[in-house]
Amino acid sequence: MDVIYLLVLLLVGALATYLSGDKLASKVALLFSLGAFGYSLYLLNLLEAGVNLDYTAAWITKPNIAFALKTDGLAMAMLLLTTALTPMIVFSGFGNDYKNARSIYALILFMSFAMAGTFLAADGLLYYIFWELALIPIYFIALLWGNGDAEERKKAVLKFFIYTLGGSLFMLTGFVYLYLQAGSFLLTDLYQLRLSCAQQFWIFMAFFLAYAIKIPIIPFHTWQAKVYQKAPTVGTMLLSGIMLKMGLYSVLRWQLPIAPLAAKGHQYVLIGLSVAGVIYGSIVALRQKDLKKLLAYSSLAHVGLIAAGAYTLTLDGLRGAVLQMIAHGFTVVGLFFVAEIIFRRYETRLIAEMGGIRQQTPKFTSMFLLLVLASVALPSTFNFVGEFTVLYSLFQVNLGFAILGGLTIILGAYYMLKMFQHAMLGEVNAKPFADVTFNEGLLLVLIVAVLFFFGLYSKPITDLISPSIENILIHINR
Amino acid sequence: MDTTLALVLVLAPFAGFLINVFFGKTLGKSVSGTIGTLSVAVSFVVSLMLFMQVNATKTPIQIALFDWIQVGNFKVDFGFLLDQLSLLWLLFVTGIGSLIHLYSISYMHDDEKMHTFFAYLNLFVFFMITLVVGSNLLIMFIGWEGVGLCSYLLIGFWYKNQEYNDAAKKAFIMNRIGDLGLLIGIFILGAAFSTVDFATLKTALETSNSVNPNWIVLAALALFIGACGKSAQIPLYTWLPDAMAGPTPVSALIHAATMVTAGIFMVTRMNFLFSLTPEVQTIIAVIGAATALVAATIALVQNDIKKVLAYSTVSQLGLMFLALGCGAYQVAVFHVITHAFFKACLFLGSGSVIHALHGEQDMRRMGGLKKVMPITYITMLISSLAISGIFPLAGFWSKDEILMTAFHHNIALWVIGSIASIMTAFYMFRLMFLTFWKDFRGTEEQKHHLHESPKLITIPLIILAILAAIGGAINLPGNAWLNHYLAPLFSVAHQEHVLGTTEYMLMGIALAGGIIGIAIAYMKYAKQGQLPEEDAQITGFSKVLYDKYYVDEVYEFLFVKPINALSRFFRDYIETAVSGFVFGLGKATMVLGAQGRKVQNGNIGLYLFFFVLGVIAIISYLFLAQ
Amino acid sequence: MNNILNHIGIENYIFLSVILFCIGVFGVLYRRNAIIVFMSIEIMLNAVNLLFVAFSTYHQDAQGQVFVFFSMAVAAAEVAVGLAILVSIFRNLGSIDIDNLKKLKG
Amino acid sequence: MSIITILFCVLSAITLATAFLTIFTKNPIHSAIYLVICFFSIAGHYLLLNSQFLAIVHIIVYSGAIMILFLFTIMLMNLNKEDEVHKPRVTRWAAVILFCLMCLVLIGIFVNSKPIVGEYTSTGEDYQSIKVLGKVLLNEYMVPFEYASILLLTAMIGTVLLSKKEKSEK
Repeated sequence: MDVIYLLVLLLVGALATYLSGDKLASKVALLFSLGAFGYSLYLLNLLEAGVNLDYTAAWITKPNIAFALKTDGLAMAMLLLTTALTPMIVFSGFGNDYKNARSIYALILFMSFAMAGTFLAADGLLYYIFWELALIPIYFIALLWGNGDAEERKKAVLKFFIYTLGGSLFMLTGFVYLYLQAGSFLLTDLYQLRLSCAQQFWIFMAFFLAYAIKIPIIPFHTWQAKVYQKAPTVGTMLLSGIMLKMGLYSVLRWQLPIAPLAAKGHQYVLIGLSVAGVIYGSIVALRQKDLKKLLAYSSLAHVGLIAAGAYTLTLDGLRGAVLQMIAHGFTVVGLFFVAEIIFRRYETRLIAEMGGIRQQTPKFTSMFLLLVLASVALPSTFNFVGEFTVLYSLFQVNLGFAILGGLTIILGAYYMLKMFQHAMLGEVNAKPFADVTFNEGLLLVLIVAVLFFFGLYSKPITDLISPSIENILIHINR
Repeated sequence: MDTTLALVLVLAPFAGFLINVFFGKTLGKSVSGTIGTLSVAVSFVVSLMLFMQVNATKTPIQIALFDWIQVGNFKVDFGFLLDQLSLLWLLFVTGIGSLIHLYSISYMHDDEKMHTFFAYLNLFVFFMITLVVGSNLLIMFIGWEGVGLCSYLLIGFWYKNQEYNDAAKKAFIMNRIGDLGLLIGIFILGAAFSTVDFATLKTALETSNSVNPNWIVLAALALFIGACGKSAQIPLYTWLPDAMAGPTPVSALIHAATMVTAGIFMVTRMNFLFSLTPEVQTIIAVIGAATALVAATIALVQNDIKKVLAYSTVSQLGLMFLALGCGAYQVAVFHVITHAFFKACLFLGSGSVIHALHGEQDMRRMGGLKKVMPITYITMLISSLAISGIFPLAGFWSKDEILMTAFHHNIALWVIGSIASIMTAFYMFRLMFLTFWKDFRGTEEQKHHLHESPKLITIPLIILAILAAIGGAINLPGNAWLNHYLAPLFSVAHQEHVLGTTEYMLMGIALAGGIIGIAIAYMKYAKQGQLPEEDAQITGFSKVLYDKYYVDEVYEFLFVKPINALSRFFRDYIETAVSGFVFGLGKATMVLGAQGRKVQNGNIGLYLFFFVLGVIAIISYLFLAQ
Repeated sequence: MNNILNHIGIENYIFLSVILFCIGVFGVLYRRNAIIVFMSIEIMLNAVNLLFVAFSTYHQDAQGQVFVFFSMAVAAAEVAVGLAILVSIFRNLGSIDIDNLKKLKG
Repeated sequence: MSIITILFCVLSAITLATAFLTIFTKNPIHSAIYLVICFFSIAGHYLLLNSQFLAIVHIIVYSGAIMILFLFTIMLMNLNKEDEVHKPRVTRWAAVILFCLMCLVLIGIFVNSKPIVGEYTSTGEDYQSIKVLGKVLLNEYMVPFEYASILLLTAMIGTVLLSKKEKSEK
């Protein structure tokens, strides 16, 4: 029951933000999102104390849909990621003057609500509803507050919307088929299903389309770069920081345990595709002129690695994937915020128009550099823990995958440092660059602190997620 | 107690780093320099204390702090291992580190970002200590990547120059290639033995027979690739000469004395693994010898004083790997130590010269500095003699040991090593003669400002020169303290060379080789007063040497260009194509819709036709189809 | 007359109704004049009614005939409204040719 | 061949012929008149089937009310001309083909369902006198009967509303 209050809190927060008017909106949103974060910490406390937080209530009887929420360690970790990033994202918007601010902040909270619901849902249809619900706010955020030419933006956002929606429809048909087999949408019932290989294959493929587009795995990624570029930074953060993780999380929660045979049968193809995404994303990122697009492709590379980890079907792979998801969430939010900070001052996202910033703002540069280093998974950052674990799991499957996936270490360093060099170093830029404000600095420090703290001491998170991942593995290997 | 000491040892430089980062600017240059130096000196003192303890007790100190990463069937502790090897390494890392810090206070005094510089230096020492004291491969990996990072920061310290930044980036990426190798090696070992802890790994490797020997070979090879990246061996050496873009103390600290020896440290640490794989040892020896030779030939014709020293470093590192490949880990360690002394001295001396000449690094614009800079001259001379292997300086003993080992191992390796050391003597004295002898060839204004460097610069030089002179004493043939000290580490006992006729002959040949090299240099540059040609006039083979065998160009052509071209190709064509395909789906739907629209043309007659047709179809399906 | 179906046979009624119905269908398809189309629809309705009555007799059940009453009521209502619509169309367009009514298109 | 059979044949012939003529005549007035004849012949069929009441109602409703409506409308629109353009040849052929197809299908269906229909046996029971009909209609079909009245009322209102000239158009 306790979990519901969190969802209610976020929903009420969205409503309150919308009603509070443009001036107060950002503060109200921050208040509610912080409240949600605090409440999820309380939930974490309960969970650690061994309280069963799962909640199931009948909702619709025909067809048999339950309002079921499952809060195990894995869901809790993702929930914490969502509720921790939401205030940060809201806070990152403080420096901007949005038109119609109350709507955008309300949409952010609403999106947070939908994503939290996706992570918690334990009923197929409920999950599907939350999954699609999350698409609506981001569509409007990107469309209405985005940047660049309106026509082109509309095109990109519409493509994203229809593409992901189209993918999800396959998932829906998958669920309908599962319902016909199991007579219920409940996760536990679906786990009990014993499907034949062929059935699993089709279910797996239906889910795969939805997730591959959302994650995205190449070649389903074409919506990503454009939308990241066109969306306002808060939207990009929501997309890359949390929403991508919905796809990855769903792989762990729904796709693998329901159709493990298919995953095992096509493991090499799946990992190969993901690893190809790692290399492809890294290489494309090398020659990007737009900072946000570069980050988008780097994101593609990173999530490719996460997906590869998930498809190894090993304990390490799954655990590394979750760790890396969290690490990547924070890193990418930080990096996009950096892009936003530069944009606020230089009105540009083209790397060629930057350069020579370091001399003017050493503090900002240090923060940026630390984020870059986290992104290239320097040991002692959280990303390293994740990346190491994932690469190790890849190695357990095949040495070649580990080497190919490990190329991200080299290529990642290449494009990130190249970007950093051209964006920050060099002769002093003629344009003045005001030092970061207190708010901006605070946010960056927070993110960096999180990344380094868990980089040195990842045990709390590992302990949190391990039992539920082991549980999932039992279902996979049944 | 040990834990506290170890923490002090590791964290003192880190504290220095934090202080310099956050308060460096407010504290002023001298204070931040002092703090930086002191923090490293504290580490030095602590490591000295621990060294005494371990030397007396002969038992390594092991400290486990907390669980760090939990992977598969094993956990990785965050812990330290202070044994003979790591303490020895700590001694010269922190010792030379302190000297270089001291030196930098004066050297960097004119730089506006001196506190940043010290912060980076401290951070570097911190990571280096982590690398050395880590109790398992992963902790070592933290330090390993960390020193790479500091190297990146320090090479690109003058970040306004994009060429320096390129050099920094190159260093980092080259290192990362090696890092990937190291990581793969860690994976293999971790998967095979369920541990990456050095101590347990050692026992596991020595006892277990269940692991496929191919995996062990592969692991050794992967680890060696890592060592190649960090210690600048073929084919990953090109970053080190470029790394001279950084301030000179950095070159001395990182690229001569400490960081580049990490590879050797790692191989020595993992000696139990390499001893099991003779194939890999052969590869190491061959690559070491090849590197020694190639780098030495390049150094013959370089005109930039720091480039000569850089290639000399690569060459010496090659010799060390030659020793490692022959299984003589103590010898390699011995040469690491002596090399650290004289190479640090040489780099600092060259820094002193550059400082005096206000940034001039081309030896063709130097000369005659003997009179104005006597201390620099004498210290550098001692070090040059040492590196050339002249009796009885430190370099003589260590290099001789290496060559002797090579001789017993394989005569070809010995020949290559000897040629490389003759060349070493030649180019070092070419450097000395061009820099210090004859008359000054720079501008009048420079000549006017020529001066001996201040005390803070000369004191470290003197200390290092003394060490370079007497450092060989730790492992004299017959009284090999180092061998005994390190003996517990090695599973295969090291056979000391019996000093017979062959050995004395070898010593003589090595000494003669050194002298021949010096003599040629003397003839050419001191007596005849030849000067290296200007860049445009260099022709023939020396042009190939001067351009470093075009390795950079080849790499550029083989790797960088294709990757960038691929990137452009992906960006411009594949991305558009895939995107076009997705949009194509949308367009196809649109076209279908447009066609469908034509059916809905508003003609009621047509609708009626279809209606009736539909009715016929439905009723015939319902009633006739059965 | 009670046993009329002994003389004629239900098949004949069926054939008659079917042909009549098809004539109605044919008229709907064939003509452009909306009024004639309406008339064709009436023919179809009557064909059905006739069959109802025939089967009502056949089964000796009154319900078939009752249904015809309802059918008539509906037909009456339909014609009234339909013709009103036609009048209104005619007023606006000056024609009741169904091929001219092309506004309803995508 | 009994008199009844002859009667049936004649009536059927008239029904079909007039139905055809309704469709083929160019002048709408003539069409309407043929339709009236058609309805009368159908009424004759009803009489033949001994449903007198239905026949009368049929004549009143169809030939009386509906046909008058048609005629009025035709007059109102001044359509008593033979100016209608034929549909294209293709359309007409398609109409003929569909006509045949429909006939075939429907006849096929009824032939197929012959076994279900079974044999006719007369019991001589009264089932279609006005009395019986009235009972059935007002007992079993009371509610639909009321609905029909509402339907007619609505149709009336709708018709009035539709055919009223709009005031705003001035």
